Amino acid sequence: MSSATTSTLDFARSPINQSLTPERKIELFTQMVRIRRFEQAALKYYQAGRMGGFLHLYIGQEAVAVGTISLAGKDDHFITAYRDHGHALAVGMGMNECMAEMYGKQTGCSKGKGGSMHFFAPDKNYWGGHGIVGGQTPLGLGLAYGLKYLEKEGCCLCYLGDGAVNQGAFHESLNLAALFEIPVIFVIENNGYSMGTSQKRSSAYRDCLARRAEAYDMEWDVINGSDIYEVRAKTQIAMERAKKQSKPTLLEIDTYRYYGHSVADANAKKYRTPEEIENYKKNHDPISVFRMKLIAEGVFTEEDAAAINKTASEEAAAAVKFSEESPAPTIADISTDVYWETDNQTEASKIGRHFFND
Amino acid sequence: MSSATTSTLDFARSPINQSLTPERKIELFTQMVRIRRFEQAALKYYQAGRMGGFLHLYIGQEAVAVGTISLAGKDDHFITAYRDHGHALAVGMGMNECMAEMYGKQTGCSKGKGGSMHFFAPDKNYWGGHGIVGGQTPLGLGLAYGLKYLEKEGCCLCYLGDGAVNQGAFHESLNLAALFEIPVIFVIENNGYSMGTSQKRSSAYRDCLARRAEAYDMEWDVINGSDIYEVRAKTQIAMERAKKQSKPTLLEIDTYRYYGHSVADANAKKYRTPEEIENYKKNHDPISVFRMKLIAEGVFTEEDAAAINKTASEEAAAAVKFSEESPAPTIADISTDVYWETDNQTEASKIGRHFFND
Amino acid sequence: MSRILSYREALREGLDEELARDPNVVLMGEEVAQYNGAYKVTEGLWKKWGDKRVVDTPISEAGFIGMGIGASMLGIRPVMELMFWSFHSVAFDQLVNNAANVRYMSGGLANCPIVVRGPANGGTGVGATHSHIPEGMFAAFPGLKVCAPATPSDVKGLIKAAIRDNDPVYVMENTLLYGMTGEVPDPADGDHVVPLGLADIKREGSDISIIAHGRSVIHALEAAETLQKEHNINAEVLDLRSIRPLDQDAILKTVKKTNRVLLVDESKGFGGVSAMVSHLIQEHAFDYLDAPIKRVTTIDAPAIYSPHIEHEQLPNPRRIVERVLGMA
Amino acid sequence: MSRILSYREALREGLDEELARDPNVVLMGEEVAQYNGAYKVTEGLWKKWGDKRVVDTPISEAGFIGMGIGASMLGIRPVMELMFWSFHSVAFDQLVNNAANVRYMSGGLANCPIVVRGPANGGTGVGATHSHIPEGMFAAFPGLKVCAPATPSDVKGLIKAAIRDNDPVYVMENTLLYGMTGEVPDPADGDHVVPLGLADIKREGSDISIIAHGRSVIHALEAAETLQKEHNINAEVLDLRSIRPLDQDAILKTVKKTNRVLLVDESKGFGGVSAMVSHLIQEHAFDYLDAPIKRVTTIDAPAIYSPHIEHEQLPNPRRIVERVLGMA
Ligand SMILES: Cc1ncc(C[n+]2csc(CCOP(=O)(O)OP(=O)(O)O)c2C)c(N)n1
Ligand SMILES: Cc1ncc(C[n+]2csc(CCOP(=O)(O)OP(=O)(O)O)c2C)c(N)n1
Ligand SMILES: [Mg+2]
Ligand SMILES: [Mg+2]
Repeated sequence: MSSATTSTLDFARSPINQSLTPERKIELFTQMVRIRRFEQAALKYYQAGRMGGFLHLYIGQEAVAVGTISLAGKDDHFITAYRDHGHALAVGMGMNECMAEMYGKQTGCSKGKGGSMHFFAPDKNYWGGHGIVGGQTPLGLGLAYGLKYLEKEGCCLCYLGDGAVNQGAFHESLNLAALFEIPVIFVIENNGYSMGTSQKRSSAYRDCLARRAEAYDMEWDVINGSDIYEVRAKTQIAMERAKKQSKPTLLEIDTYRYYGHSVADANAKKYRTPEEIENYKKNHDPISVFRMKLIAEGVFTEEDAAAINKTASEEAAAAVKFSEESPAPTIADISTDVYWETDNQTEASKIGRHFFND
Repeated sequence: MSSATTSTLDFARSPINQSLTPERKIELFTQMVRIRRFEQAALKYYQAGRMGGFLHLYIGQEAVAVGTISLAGKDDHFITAYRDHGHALAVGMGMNECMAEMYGKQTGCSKGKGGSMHFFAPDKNYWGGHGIVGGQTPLGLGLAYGLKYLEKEGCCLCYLGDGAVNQGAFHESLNLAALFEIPVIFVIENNGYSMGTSQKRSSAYRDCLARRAEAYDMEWDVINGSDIYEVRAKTQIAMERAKKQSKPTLLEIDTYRYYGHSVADANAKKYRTPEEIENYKKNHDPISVFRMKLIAEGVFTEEDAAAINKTASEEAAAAVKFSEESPAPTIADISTDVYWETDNQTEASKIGRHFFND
Repeated sequence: MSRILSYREALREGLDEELARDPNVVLMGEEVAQYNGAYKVTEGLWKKWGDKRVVDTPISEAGFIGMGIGASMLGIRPVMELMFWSFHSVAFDQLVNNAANVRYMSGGLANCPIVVRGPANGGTGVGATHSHIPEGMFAAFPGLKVCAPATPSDVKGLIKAAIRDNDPVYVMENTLLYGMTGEVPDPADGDHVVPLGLADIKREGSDISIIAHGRSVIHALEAAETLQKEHNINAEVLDLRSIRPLDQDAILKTVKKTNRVLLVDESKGFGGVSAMVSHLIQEHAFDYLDAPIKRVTTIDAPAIYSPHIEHEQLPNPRRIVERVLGMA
Repeated sequence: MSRILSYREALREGLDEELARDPNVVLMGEEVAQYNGAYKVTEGLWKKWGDKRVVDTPISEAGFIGMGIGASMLGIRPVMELMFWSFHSVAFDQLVNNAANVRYMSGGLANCPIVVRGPANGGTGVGATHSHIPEGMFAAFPGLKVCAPATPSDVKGLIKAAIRDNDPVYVMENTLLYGMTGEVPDPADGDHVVPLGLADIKREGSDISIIAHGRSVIHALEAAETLQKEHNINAEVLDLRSIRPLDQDAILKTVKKTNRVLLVDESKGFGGVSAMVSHLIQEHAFDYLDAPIKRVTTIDAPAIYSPHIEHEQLPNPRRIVERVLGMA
């Protein structure tokens, strides 16, 4: 399928969504809510000065990470940019190690060395969290290359932003993916802006960004990111293509971020109109949309949803407590995790000077 | 025009070619012949060990440089990769300074500092000669940006190879060109191979490489590079678009190189069949094709053509003599042309240590 | 008369003055125009100078920096912002091949009066990929010039010198200095230009020379006060300001005066500006050294994120004081 | 029993043995497979090992090196050829951010056992953009390892060590050495692996230590013969082999033996491996130095093309001899 299918289809009825049990639907809803509550807690304590660096919130985009990752089997892998909390929770990372990472604590998923932009969980097939715009795209290609090399029936979902499509490394990755028939799916999470720059001011394109795939004779599709059913239905096609035919796809998922580029973005309300933000929140919020659907489907009630919300808030609060109480890294910790060989005190690590401290 | 027009059209009848005087036609023919004779002389003396480094011959591609550059007005600029001799002679550089450059002599166009890959003549709007594949494409964009900034009615023709299209910098340049409406024309000289790799083995594409322009909503065209009339007719449209509408174009000119990637390419006859090479020489050689046309048009005779050939060979031989007799750079020459300020002995150049020699 | 300005304001004033002086000066970069700059350095300049002179770019560092280099060959004077100097990694070819070599490879026919500027520092909790300290790395490429101003006055003076220079100049600022204030000469008293290649003694002293650049100068000055007050050690602080051209005379002069040297450098231990300065000192002032040259550098690992410990990875006043005391 | 092999053959033998040892080893790069390698290092390996193990790539260094890094995180052992190490400039982000930092930023959860190899040298008439000498630059990034073998035996031993190492290792070869021959141990006598981090005294001497790496070692050895024969100076030549990890002990040992040091380094004068080694020597062997440490580096300009003078820009035996004599 090489053109955007119209959104009047009811994706709830596509087989991949039909196969969802009520429990699983509630699970997906819960994941989205957990992401939001987690980030709201992070926002609060970031603003209270408990964290350093940047905080790029995923709020508004939850259906993308949850919807796509919900399709994954045991050999499917994920990698994204710095806006990485949603994917982290969706792959199954705990709030504790994620929150503690932002707190810069030893108990963080990256021991406080990576921060908000660098969540990793290789045991859950999650390869980060990367700060250089577009820099993760060759890595995602490589993960998929590795899967094919190892003859696993799996694919890699590699996420990037609408601004990242103008990095050269991404273009090189697209060509390589198509040429070598690599089971990678590049997912453009199009939230309309790269920092303060709208899609129109950063990209030249015909119709949509995903169509750039045609330059490489690659399949593509455009997805409404506020409907998790649509996200799942269309992404599943791409994943099948990857796993059965070893062919890449470029997906563009339209979404929106409620907050600024990062919490430090003082202009968040200058380059976008309040109406635009309000409209998305009111009419396209992926959690509200899904909640309504699940209520209409009779999967749960408004009260159930509220309870899920509450539990998620409590979980986030507990993660904050865990993080507050966790120990900070020491000066000695600065020097570990640089080399595998020195960390593992191998023979090789004992030969020659590895570190150059005064 | 966004699709390849078929080659059955007679481009001799397009207005831009109709307007050519017989003298001018002979001039164009002469330029093509001069390029070939120049390079054959270079090949001979390269093989005799009189030059260093690489020698990338343009032979077979002459109609591209001569045809495109023949359209240029005073504010049109040019930049290309390392296969740069043809463009150099076409913009009006002398055989002497070009040959001497390859000989690494002080009298070379770049004083023997650049070599075969780095011919420059800014006074003739020729900005090199660049060795890093694709690296010249942002520079070409920048030259055109400069023309627009200075409000000149001019454009930049930026040449690259079919292998270079897979460099990220080129893709970034395409997006910027379309987004900022820059009067640049990227000319893919598609000779079918990047070193030993065929187009099919290096690029994923739909129909042709130029169609990648659609990814950026940019105009494109495909041109038969063995017919200088077609080269001129179609390139002229792109140049008009650049100059009148300040819009970029991506052109793909199909051509062929007779020799290996460089003279050091020992495999030149392994990755291509002898038949393929012979077919091009026999049926598509741009000089033969043009010679036939000019004879058929009654512009000149076979004998005239032979005389032009002879004169060009003599000119090349004289350039060899000039180069052989020219002085080599000295050790002191190594340290000039690094900084404008030190070369010009300005006040600024007298403050602080600029060079770090032992 | 001088005024108190922040580093950011002084830098902006320098840019503004150069925009006024030369119609070919154009500022470019991500978010520099409508957004007023990620770090607000260019605030108000788009409004004042308009679309032609202050230009927002997509996230295509190789593309737009190369574009600036190409335009500079035609006489445009682009001043390109890298939102972080760390993003040099995606534009490296343009920065070290095209800008540095085009003059040479053309035998002097083409030249490249471009300025690339932005913050180059650690210490802001942005982790390994965003905290590179590349001034020594770029200074190693002949054809390039590099400076790293530490004060509001110097950043204004050096950005103006950089823009007027006819060679590529890479100006390394520091996000942690943007808010720092200091005296800056009044424009009414004349054009304030600090030439490239001129170091500055920021504190006179007699017992030891602390040589630094960028934010390390500020640390060195603080350490010098502590050394004076608590340990009766009178340190001289030399601010290199410019890395290439380098003020070797000033370096040797202070070494010959104090006979002891501590180099402070935000680079990692392997290499950096300090390794080069160390080599030059031992080569040219061997007999004046009473003790080995020592350094304070960033602890040799990728930049750690954790705000609890990040400042300990970097040079800081405490580490400088301890090192000086260890040299006694 | 050892055999006489060329540097190229020894390197290829090392690659071939590792392809045989570990099915996850895969060679990749431009023209490495069907074309047999631009410099014929991989000749015959595609024929022997097939499409899966020896892979031709498009001219997309950032893309394919990043791809190798990604694959390495899953346990593949990619050995990537850069046709010239100079092309690092278009893949710099992948080389210094992704490869060097992924382990650190993940708190040790991910690692990157990749090898990037290819020639890194001047002297072949290919001009400024193709003649970079980046070993010091990459060694400055913690997380990376760098070596620069000078002989057939060392290149075989080091490439094998590099492939087995679980960290990213960048192997810097030299086009002008590919044809050089030398003794290489017979595989029948056991696995020939030269550990990273171990320097090698290539010539014993007592009057001065010449410390070098890569092709400069060959120049140093030639110079040492001249010094012995014509000037009765007995020079010791230490080949660093590995730049990071660095054999500091071996460096200090030879310095303490001879008390005089000349560093030979194909880098330009600002920085390079030699500035770092100089700093370490003065720091750790200050009292053993009878004279300032001197260097022979490449004349500080972009690489000149002219074959008439190019070798004079580079370190060469004559320049080394002259510098040693100047130190007397
Ligand atoms: C190479 C590079 N350039 C610039 C930046 C600074 N930067 C970080 S995020 C960002 C905007 C990216 O926007 P987009 O790709 O749309 O992702 P989003 O933030 O919307 O998720 C910029 C400019 C960077 N991190 N890396
Ligand atoms: C970044 C970079 N990678 C690799 C090379 C080596 N190289 C030089 S030319 C070339 C092939 C380019 O082919 P193409 O773009 O088709 O141009 P052509 O030689 O056919 O004119 C390669 C791989 C280089 N110079 N720069
Ligand atoms: Mg976005
Ligand atoms: Mg080609």
